[in-house]
Amino acid sequence: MIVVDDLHKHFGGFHAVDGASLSIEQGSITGLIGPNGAGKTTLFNVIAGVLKPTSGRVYMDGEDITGMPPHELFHKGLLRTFQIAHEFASMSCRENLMMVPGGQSGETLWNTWFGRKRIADEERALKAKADEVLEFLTIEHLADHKAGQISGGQKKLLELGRTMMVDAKIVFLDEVGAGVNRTLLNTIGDAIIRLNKERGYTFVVIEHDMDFIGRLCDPVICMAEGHVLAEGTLAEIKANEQVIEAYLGTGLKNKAQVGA
Amino acid sequence: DGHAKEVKLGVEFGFTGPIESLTGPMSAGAELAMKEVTDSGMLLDGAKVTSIRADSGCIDNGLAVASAERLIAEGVSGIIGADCSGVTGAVLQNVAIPNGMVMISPSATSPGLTTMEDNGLFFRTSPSDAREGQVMAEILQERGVKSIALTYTNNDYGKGLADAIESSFKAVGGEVTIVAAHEDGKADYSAEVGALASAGGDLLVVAGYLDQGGAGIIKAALDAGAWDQFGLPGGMIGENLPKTIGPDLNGSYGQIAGSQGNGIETFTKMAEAEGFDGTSPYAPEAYDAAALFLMAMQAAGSMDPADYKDKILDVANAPGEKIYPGDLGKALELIKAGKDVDYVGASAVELIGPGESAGTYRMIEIKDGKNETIGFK
Amino acid sequence: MDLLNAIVAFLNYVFVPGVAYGSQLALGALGVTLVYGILRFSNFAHGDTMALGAMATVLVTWLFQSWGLSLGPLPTALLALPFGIGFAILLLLFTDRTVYKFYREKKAKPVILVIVSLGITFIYNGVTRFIIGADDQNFFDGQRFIISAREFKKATGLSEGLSFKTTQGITIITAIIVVALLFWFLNRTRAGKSMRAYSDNEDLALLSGINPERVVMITWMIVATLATIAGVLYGLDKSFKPFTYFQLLLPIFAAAIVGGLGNPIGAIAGGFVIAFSEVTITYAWKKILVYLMPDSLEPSGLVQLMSTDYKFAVSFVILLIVLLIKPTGLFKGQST
Amino acid sequence: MSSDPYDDRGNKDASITNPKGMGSQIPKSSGTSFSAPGGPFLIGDTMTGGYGKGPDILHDCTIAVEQGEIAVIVGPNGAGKSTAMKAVFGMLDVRSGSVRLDGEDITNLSPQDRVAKGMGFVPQTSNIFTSMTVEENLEMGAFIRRDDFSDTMAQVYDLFPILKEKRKQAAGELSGGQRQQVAVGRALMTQPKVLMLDEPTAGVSPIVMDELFDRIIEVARTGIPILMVEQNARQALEIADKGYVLVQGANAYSGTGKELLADPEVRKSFLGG
Amino acid sequence: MNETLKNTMLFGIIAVLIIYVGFVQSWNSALLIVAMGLISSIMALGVNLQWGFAGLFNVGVMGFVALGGLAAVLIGMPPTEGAMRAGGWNVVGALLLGAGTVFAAIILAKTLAKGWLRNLAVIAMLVIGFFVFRGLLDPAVELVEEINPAQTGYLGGLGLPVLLAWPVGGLFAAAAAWIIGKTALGLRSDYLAIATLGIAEIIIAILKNEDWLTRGVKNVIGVPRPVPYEIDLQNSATFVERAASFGFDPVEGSTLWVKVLYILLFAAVLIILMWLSQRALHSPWGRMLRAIRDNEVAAEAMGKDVTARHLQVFILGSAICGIAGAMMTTMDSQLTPGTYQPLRFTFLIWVMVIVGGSGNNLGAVLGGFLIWFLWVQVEPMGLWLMNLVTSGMAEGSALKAHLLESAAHMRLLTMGLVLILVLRFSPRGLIPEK
Ligand SMILES: Nc1ncnc2c1ncn2[C@@H]1O[C@H](COP(=O)(O)OP(=O)(O)OP(=O)(O)O)[C@@H](O)[C@H]1O
Ligand SMILES: Nc1ncnc2c1ncn2[C@@H]1O[C@H](COP(=O)(O)OP(=O)(O)OP(=O)(O)O)[C@@H](O)[C@H]1O
Ligand SMILES: CC(C)C[C@H](N)C(=O)O
Ligand SMILES: [Mg+2]
Ligand SMILES: [Mg+2]
Repeated sequence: MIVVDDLHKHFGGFHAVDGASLSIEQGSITGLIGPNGAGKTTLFNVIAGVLKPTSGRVYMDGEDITGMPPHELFHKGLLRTFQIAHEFASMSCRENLMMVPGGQSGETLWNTWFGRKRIADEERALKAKADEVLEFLTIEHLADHKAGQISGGQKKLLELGRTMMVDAKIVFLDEVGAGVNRTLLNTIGDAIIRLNKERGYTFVVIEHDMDFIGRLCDPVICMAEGHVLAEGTLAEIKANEQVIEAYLGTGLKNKAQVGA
Repeated sequence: DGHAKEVKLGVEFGFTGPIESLTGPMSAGAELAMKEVTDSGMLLDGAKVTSIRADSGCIDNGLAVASAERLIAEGVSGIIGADCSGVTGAVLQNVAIPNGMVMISPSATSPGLTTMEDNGLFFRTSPSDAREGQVMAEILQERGVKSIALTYTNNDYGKGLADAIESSFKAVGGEVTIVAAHEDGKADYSAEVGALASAGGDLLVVAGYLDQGGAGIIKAALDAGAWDQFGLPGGMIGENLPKTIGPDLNGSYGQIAGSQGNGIETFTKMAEAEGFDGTSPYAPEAYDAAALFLMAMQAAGSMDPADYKDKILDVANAPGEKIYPGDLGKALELIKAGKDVDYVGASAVELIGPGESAGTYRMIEIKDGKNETIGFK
Repeated sequence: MDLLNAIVAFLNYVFVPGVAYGSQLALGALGVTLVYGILRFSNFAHGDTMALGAMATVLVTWLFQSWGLSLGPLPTALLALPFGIGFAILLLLFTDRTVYKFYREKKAKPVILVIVSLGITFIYNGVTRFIIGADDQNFFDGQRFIISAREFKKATGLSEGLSFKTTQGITIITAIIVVALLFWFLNRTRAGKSMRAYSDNEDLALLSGINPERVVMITWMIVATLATIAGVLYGLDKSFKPFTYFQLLLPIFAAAIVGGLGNPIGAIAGGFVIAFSEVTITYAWKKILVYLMPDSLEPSGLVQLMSTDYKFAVSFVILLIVLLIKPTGLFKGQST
Repeated sequence: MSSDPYDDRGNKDASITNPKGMGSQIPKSSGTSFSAPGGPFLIGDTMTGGYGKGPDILHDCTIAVEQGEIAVIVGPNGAGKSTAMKAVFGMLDVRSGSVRLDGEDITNLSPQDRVAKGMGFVPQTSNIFTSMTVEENLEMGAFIRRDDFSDTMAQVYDLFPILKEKRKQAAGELSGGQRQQVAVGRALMTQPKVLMLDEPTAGVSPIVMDELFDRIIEVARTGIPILMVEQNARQALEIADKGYVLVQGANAYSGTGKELLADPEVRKSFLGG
Repeated sequence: MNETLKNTMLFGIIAVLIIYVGFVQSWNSALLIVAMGLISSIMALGVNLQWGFAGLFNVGVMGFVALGGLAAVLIGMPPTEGAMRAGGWNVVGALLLGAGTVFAAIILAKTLAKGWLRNLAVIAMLVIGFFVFRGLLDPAVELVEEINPAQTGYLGGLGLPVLLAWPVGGLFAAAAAWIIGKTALGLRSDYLAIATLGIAEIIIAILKNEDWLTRGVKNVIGVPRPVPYEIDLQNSATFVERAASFGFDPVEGSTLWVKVLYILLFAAVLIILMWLSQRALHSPWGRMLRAIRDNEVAAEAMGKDVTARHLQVFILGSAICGIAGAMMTTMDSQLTPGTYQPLRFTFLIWVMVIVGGSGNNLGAVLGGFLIWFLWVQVEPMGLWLMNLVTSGMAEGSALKAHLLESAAHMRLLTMGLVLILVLRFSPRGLIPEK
């Protein structure tokens, strides 16, 4: 579905993405892991059109989408969330969701003046949908709260909620789990699986929580220093020496002493 | 107090804005004439003249019109002003004409105002710039100047004057190497001087304001050693220029609207006694504007603009006894006695055609850091 | 010989004025950029702060002159400068106490502070005119030229003169010293670093034990110093006139923006870009070309890219082009 | 409409007004501290309070940590964990209750005075100086120290080698996890008497997380009490001497780390089973 | 206090102030304040749309206003006799050629492959085009400017009803905004500030220096009116009679009536614009704008074409300023390019928006009225203040004279004080965004 071909992204002299090639299967939930600074977020940003690659190409369903602006990619069904939450701070949580669907007739000026009826109907439907998503995320009580004034984790939820407002084809999740309560994260995981199964979304998930990755993802891609280090099932990855050394580590050294 | 009635005159000048430093002496000039008249006790059986100031902003039409409306509301019998030609036109069209109010501007010199439809309500004690251009060209020619560079302040005054100088000077066979505008109140004039110097010329004529860009241009030109003599039209004649520039200015020359005889000297002395600078540009004209109002009222025996507007030309022009600054009381007495007066005033007032000054000019040369009058035209 | 004449003409009409004007703008832009960078708003009152600081200096200068104090060839105003600076510091601290502090504590939106500073501008404006009037004031004394055009011509025998004014010399030297000091202060001292930290992340600065009020105070003191120096130098070079300080604001802001608002190096570079673009684009190159070209090729016109009417407009176009080529501003500002 | 009329800064334009706006914390003018002997080393005692004039978010919430201990706060999102931390640090009005440090009541002190008293804090968000280099960030951490801090800096670099590599880079250009390392490094530079961390491991890779926890243990063993909020709750509770579960601004469970880990209710509701 | 009540009260206060002016000064003054207040409100509405709702920083309001003024001249003034024949057609031709050159250069830049060859071709195209343009334009301009320079010396206008100039002024401003937007929007926002500031200066420079178009600094006087002239009314027997029946003398009656007519026209425009923008803003379109303002990156990722929306809003807001500019020139009956100053036409409008409450249209309108009222009425206030201060002093004392002399400067000072006080007690503006 997505094919990334020898992608490079340089910041000045620094090669954040350095020849990454990978492909994402339709209908999969692909995990993307790798040490801090491996270039995962940068790779996302390039695919999603926020950054222009230095070289290399990105294809979606065979079409070359390299450098296409994000809003066009959105309409092609490519959605993403942000590692650092990008809520619309002065809008209520519900509005944060309601603004997402594209092609709302109320978004053309002419209709806002002379097409009130149609807009009202659409808005009702949108509102119902938004409330449904909020409830799913267990933050329905925040519907009328300004999004700028909810907790860090709640912002993450909202971020995920936005992808649920439309029928996406592929969703890139950048560390939805960081800062989210584990119990809730499990619920999110269930939701992702359900979206994947029932609606056929394809997911690419960046996450540092191996349990979460393990529950959802197959296959898993591990990046390091801007390129793909290893690829396979989580079990294979976990057994990979290089991955252990660069990323997973071998657990706490001091654990024993403290407990005592 | 002992005055039978009160005559209110509006004084609408740009107390804030780009010519704020000129308007102090201008309004003082106008108020000097009012005071003189009040003190004489001769106007309309001892009327007291009071001035009401209002800000024109010089370049803010909206403000100027609002201020003028306020003056009307205060019940003025005439408006001295406005100062800059732009706002003058706005006030005239939008306030004076609709309300049938007379305006005498001491300083709006744009030729465009000459032909403006004014219902006989607009006068000015300064000549149109077209006239000064001719005079300056003659002076330059007499001095044997073959070529000039010309810079003007970028407003209707500067532009009109520059046009007039350029065409008149060319008509007498001179060469104008460059005509370039400068904006007032800018931080730096090296660019303008660079361009002017590159074009060259015997003399640099600066059609600007002495405490605005004009002075800046001269300073920059002197600093760069580009010229050491300058041609100075009326806007550049004033005490302040030699004072700020210093001895380097000696030898530069020019002209300003002004009368032969003792009008201006008397006025300057009177101003000094009052504590303001009578040589400041348009201060004499402002005095004259106020004087004209009051004499016309006396002549009409009424302070209603509709009555006295036709008298203004009468009192300003011959025949009659010549009236100079300080003589206002005498003049009012003469008028009351039914005699004719010919107001000369501080700026040699002679109103022609559409009610503007015909323009006599004083030739000035700067010697030892002073403006010396060296003749008349 | 012709080549020398051409060089001298270039230096005299383009280079020296450009450098001097550029230094003046740079000093002004530094003040604007500091307030923007650390206190986070565009300070419209900067022009009038310059005017007030300069005004105080002028008054003290007159006092000194009446006492017969002088610095020989240098202007007496330099002696009075510290007093002007002191006055400006007091003024700004007072303004901060009575006005800005309130909004800062309330975490007001930056744009509110911008408009408030416009209010302050009006007030300063009135105060300056109230005290010293709206007219030109001359307070320069001492020797006017380091090299005057006439002497230069006599000494060298060239037909072009080169003049270099004392004030230009002082301006350039002061600008260099001030800028060097400022950089040393911001990048090397504890107080300077705490200012940068505060400007970056106020909350975190608090958590590092930085006292915000102290940072604000130091900032205003530096800004007052810069403003007074810039105002006095400008006044010495041209003349002191309240209205022009307000007019200076536009080129100063342009300089600060093109250099990258919030970045001190940018402010300096921006000042020179503005100054030189104003001077060079509208310069009539005829004079120089006449020297350089053989007679037969002598230009007939003025060889002026644009008439001086468009001087300011042109310098804005230059700015735009600079920004289009270098999207971060000449130096990366804070605003990215 | 929000409670505070000054807080909205929706307009993100950067040309004439700085987009970052000002900070969000309102430093209170400092009052005095007085001695209040006894009790744990640091305690936020029955705190009640909220943001600005808004509703109470904390309800009689108590969190405390003893010398040499690690205390961990867990709880669902929006429970008020960060708020509790801020309240302890004086960045928020505590309407009732008190904060005591080492036998002193510091409820009325401003945050910077608390720093001077030896408290160090890593907030959950915007916890680095983005425009300053990594090294300058660490220096700012040591701002209140007058002694030579190069040793401490070397230790931080040992702990997070990547930071040494990126020493001269602006911290804002680092990846999410790298920023987190800078933030913790900055707090360590203070050599605080007590260290408060709000989700220090959010977004860091497993290997770094392990290192971080190791380091935290080490720090605690030198006698510095550590109070932290964690969503990687199981790992955190494993090393914790004391654990608090906060729900809707109130203490729901507390006990030793082991106890909480063993409590099936806690596991199910807050630790993800 | 409930919000509607508070807003009604605020507007009520303004009304009372204006009525007070009516009683104490004159109804002409009061109506003039209303008329200019309406125009100011419309400008503030435009800026508010850009800044309050989309976070676009436009500091070139002055330029758009001036373009509106230009429209009033080009539409309303009669054509200058013989100007078209003398050089007008050549001027038009030159302008078309100039536009064509730029267009061709853009096409060239788009079609040719990247590289120095392309740059060279584009530059050559532009340079040659520029010289041909100047070669054609300059002599034609000279011919036009020679026609009776003291009175005309320019092409004149189309002689159409001047009301038509209002929408056309909007179009002019929109066109300029489109050019700025195309180059500067969507890049860093500093660009927009500098670009708008710059374009405004350039527009004014053109108005001031291109005499063939606007008579430059010589001003165009006597732009026709959409309402009758007072003089004609005074001479019309029916009007005088009607006025007398209401107890007005002809002069007062006519001046008031003309202002009332203007006010009705302006109010109609304001109401229409208000209705359009309120509707638009309280709809998904407005929600989209707010989202963009809050976080452009996220809005882009949520499929909103940020650049296109920015361009749209920027053009709309600027067009509104252009309409207001045309209205103002119509009421002044003259175009005086020298009067366009950033302080008055850009920053004063900003003050209106911020004091009124950015992000709220009602606030913008309120701000427009209030600030304009202050702008023209603080002068008497300043004088009054000074009189009060000096009332205790000895007659003729130097200090007293100095203080009274400085009264004019009190205008700005008082303005500043009021500004700071309003913002102190209502920092998000008088009617804040909801
Ligand atoms: N704008 C930038 N300028 C310079 N360097 C950058 C920039 N953005 C990212 N980098 C560098 O690129 C590298 C990759 O960053 P990226 O954010 O993609 O990492 P990541 O894999 O997402 O890490 P994490 O798991 O910590 O989020 C990092 O070393 C970072 O310092
Ligand atoms: N600046 C603020 N102004 C007003 N309310 C706020 C603010 N920040 C947070 N809140 C509210 O306070 C409550 C607690 O927020 P807090 O940030 O303390 O949660 P948390 O426990 O840290 O959650 P998380 O694990 O998601 O970080 C939330 O419901 C949130 O809506
Ligand atoms: C007072 C002067 C500056 C006015 C000028 N003569 C004008 O017509 O605009
Ligand atoms: Mg990342
Ligand atoms: Mg939190």
